[in-house]
Amino acid sequence: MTVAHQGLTGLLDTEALRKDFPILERTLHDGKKLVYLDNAATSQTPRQVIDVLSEYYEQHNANVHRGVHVLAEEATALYEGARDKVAEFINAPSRDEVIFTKNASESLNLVANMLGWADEPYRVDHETEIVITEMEHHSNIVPWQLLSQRTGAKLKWFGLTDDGRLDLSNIEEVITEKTKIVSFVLVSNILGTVNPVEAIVRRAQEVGALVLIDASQAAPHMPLDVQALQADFVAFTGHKMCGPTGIGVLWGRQELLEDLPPFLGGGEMIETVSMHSSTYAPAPHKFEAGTPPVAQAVGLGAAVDYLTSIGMDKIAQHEHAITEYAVRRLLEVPDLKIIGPSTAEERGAAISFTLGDIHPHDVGQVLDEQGIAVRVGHHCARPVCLRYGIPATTRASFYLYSTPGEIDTLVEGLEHVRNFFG
Amino acid sequence: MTVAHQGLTGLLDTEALRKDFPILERTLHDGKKLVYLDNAATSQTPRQVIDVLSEYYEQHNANVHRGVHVLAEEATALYEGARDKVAEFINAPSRDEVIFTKNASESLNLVANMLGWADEPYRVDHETEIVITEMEHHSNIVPWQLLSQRTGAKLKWFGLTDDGRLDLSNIEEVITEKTKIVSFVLVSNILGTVNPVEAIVRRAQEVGALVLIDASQAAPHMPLDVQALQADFVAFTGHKMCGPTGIGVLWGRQELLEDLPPFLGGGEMIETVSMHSSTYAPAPHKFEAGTPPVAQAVGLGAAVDYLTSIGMDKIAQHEHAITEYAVRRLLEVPDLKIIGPSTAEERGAAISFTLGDIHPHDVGQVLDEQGIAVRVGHHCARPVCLRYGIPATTRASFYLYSTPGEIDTLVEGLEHVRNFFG
Amino acid sequence: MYQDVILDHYKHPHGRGLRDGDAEVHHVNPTCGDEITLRVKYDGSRIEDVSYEGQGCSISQASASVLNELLVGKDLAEAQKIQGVFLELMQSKGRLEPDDAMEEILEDAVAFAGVSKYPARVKCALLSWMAWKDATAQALGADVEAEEAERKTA
Amino acid sequence: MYQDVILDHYKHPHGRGLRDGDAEVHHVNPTCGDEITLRVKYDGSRIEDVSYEGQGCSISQASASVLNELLVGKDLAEAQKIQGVFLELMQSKGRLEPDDAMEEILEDAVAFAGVSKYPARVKCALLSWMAWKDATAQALGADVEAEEAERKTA
Ligand SMILES: Cc1ncc(COP(=O)(O)O)c(C=O)c1O
Ligand SMILES: Cc1ncc(COP(=O)(O)O)c(C=O)c1O
Repeated sequence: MTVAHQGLTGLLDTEALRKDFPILERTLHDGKKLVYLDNAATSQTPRQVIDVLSEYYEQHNANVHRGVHVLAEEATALYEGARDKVAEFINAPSRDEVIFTKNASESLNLVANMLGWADEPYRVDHETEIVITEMEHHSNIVPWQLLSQRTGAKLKWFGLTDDGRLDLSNIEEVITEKTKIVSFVLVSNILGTVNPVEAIVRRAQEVGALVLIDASQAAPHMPLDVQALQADFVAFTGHKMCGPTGIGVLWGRQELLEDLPPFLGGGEMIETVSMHSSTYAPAPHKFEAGTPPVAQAVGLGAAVDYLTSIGMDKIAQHEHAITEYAVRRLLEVPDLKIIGPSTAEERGAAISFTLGDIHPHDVGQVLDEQGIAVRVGHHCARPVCLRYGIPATTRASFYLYSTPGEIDTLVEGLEHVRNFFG
Repeated sequence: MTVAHQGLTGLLDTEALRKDFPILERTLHDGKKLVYLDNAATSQTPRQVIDVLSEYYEQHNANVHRGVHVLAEEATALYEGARDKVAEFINAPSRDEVIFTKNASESLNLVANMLGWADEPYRVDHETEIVITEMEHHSNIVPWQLLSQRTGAKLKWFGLTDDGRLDLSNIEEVITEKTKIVSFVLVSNILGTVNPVEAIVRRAQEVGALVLIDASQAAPHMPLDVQALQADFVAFTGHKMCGPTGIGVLWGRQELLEDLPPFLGGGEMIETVSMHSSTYAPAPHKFEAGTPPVAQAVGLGAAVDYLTSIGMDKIAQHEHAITEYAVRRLLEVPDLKIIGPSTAEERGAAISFTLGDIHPHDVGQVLDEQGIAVRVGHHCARPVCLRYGIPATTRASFYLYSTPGEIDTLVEGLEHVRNFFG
Repeated sequence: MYQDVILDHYKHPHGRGLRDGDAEVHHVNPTCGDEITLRVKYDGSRIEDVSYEGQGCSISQASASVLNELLVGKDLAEAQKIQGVFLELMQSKGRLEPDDAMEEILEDAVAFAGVSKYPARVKCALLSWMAWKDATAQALGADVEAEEAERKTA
Repeated sequence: MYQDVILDHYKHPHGRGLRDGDAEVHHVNPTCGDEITLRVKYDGSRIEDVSYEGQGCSISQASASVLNELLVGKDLAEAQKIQGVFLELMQSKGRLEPDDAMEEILEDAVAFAGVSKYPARVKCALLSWMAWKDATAQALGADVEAEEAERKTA
């Protein structure tokens, strides 16, 4: 540890942890060590998860449910066991409230579609309103635009303050008696902002609107307690939390899942089918049509085990220390401007910035030549770029294996970028 | 090879092939060798696919598209490379016609929903009709029931003959000028029947209806040429063709994919997003919202490589020989009745049967005790059971690694079942 | 799992057939198509008859036969107790070794202990019991639930 | 990929700014937000001016500058040929080593050969060229397509 890192507290033992992630050993461009700072896009996968995936296919693979043979029973036990693990991870009152999807986007679309086809009192139609925010990921914008187009419901949103926070000053005009659903991000993937859940939930409850929280950037990074959030639905995605691709989660309150109509139809989600009509299985199966992503759910279960073994509070602490250090160091870089909160308070471990008028694509490319992987562009949150009048940002985002040394490398890399285009 | 197997021609070298599948080495119930005859539910996964999955997570894992760093470029190249492989595998005119979904069920629901939201001339509404068949998998029934409920369109279907074939005698009344879409299974997962595509497609084209073919049980087992089929859409699923779970495919004709509206909204599927409106990326991305099942697509690509290296025609030959042998041997078992075609002609490698009045659950359980994995129940095709007045069937289904010896073990197992419950 | 007792009940079911009753229910196990139509007849709180017709596997058929043998003639409270113990056994995932006390209560039904190891089959074993509970609730109305709630808190 | 020639064009763009034109188009690269507004002015089939305004990365900006330098003053047929060769180079995935003949046609634009190895950046390099093609089609109408078809079969 260099002098600059002294005083950083709450860091994890990354030297040990990093050994769990084979990809972090990779070198690029003639021997440059990989500095992976694109964790908000996807996290890397520990050996513990990769091994569970292989073991699933080598030992237990079968289609789940309905099988009376050993493999089918084992696969089912593993799949449903993963549901138990996820339920515990988010402190769900019941395992039956955990629906497996393919990614967070499907989870969000699922809610939008359920509400579009629902009966009263949930039904979204031309007399009702939908509320989102200007800092949503496209996956929490487009489903509502589609729903609004299809039903005639009015789409409204909270704007942003100059320092990257939600502007809730007009909350009473935005969320009204007409609001059926308020859907917002817990931690922004572009700004890093952690949003004030309680204020929004309180207002939504006042008017009887449902609340959907997009926890895609929260579940990987901090303890998540769906009961404490008091939301009706919470969505997140496996590949950002040490899990495999191809798996997402929607948690929903049991009564709602019972009342709301199914979305996709097919095998597994039915109770009984005739050519004339069908009845549906109880949740969560009602919302899981077809052969589910079995191995991926099992892999997500292993990821949850991995994260829990480290401790979500410890991970949050580590990332907070790293983020604090990163904010401090980045602000030392001339012409660098952070887009989003410029302190580490109430913010997650993703930091977007601009570097003078050097285009982010160029920043990212020159950093890549040094082995540093960051993301550039609008990060699927283009309205945020429009809001701040910029075409794109460069984003560095951290995770449990990120080190202060990697921040130093990033800062040196940015100096190089400045010189190169200067 | 025993005497009974002499004369079987066209068999693959299963002794060598089986070494590729680690799970086939497994023993169950105190040392009984696994005899896996549940391939219609899901296939086993060869080492070649498992290794590619591990390598993906160990070396190349990143979110696809939009990234300028090396890992993102590698992951994108692998993901899009898998699309090329699948396109070639099904002889698609263009790679952009291959959409990755999470399973066949999603593929089928995708088409149903596209048509529900489409403009003329594709739009399904209360003045139009949808045609399916009585032998469809629930995943090709329920989406159309939902669409019919939501739009008021009339759902019609072809019935079945006593020997498990489609009854097309009234094809002109079933498919009419009002028909917008005809969706049917190429190979039935319960009856094994291979359906006469040409006759149905010809009639559909006559009236200007679109054709969707559920090739879930065909893609794994025979050469599949979407151009020769002359369908508009073809759906299938990865886990039945040596691929991972969590990945499916929808192939669709390019003009249709251009004209039809998107289904799920979110990241990856957009061109540009503002809070007020969005435009969509061209197909296939328009239909791939959110982070796709990247590793799973790459795994499916490896599965396609594996199948191609053996040769789909050779696989079809092998399975035909196995099926012929199995039909012959099964019919020797007293009280055994095949549900579906009772010869190996125009049939796939799944054989459903009843055994006197011993309930399939009991048949399956007692077979399992001998290490033999078959599936029992309605196989997600309950209308077929209703049609033949049976509660369920036992189904043995074969794949490229199935051997005549395994058929013998099955037949012996069934004798044991008869004695046990006799 | 196929104890002789189970096979016996399967091959020679007790009280099979539909007879006169106060309420009738029809239950289906959607995963395997097992079906049962079941009627209960009460004389006050005494179970006068449980009659049934159904199709299904040996486990579901034997279980209905055992139910008939065990419950007919019993008082509702006692029957509910038996049902509760049977449910506990079936949900034990093979981890519960029936002791003498349990055997006294469940009689032939202890033979189903082995079935509890097979999640796919537990539903078969419970089908008739769930149907009985449902039919009883219909026959006796709200009383049952009150009584059950009382039993739970007792 | 950042050849000095590219950096030069980026820092000192040729012909930047919007001037009078026969047609104007606005193209966006949705994956990175690069934008260009481009006008073409024709004198018969001779390109009198290509003027543009835009924001984006060094590659897209330099590429527009190179385009201006290369195409202004050329005849449409020749410009189309240049555009075709540039497109071929950019789609070569780094597998095409520009030879003298190509260098004669593309001049400074051969410096983009390295960019073709980076799929995410190829679109940046092509943005202005696609915009030019589109604007030309609008300015000259169907003629262009006919001419292009002819060129292809030639
Ligand atoms: C004929 C047929 N269609 C559709 C499906 C659905 O496939 P999946 O469960 O992978 O969505 C299956 C398999 O389950 C099938 O056999
Ligand atoms: C805040 C947020 N919401 C939703 C998503 C969508 O997740 P996925 O792409 O896995 O569907 C992401 C990540 O891409 C995200 O960062």
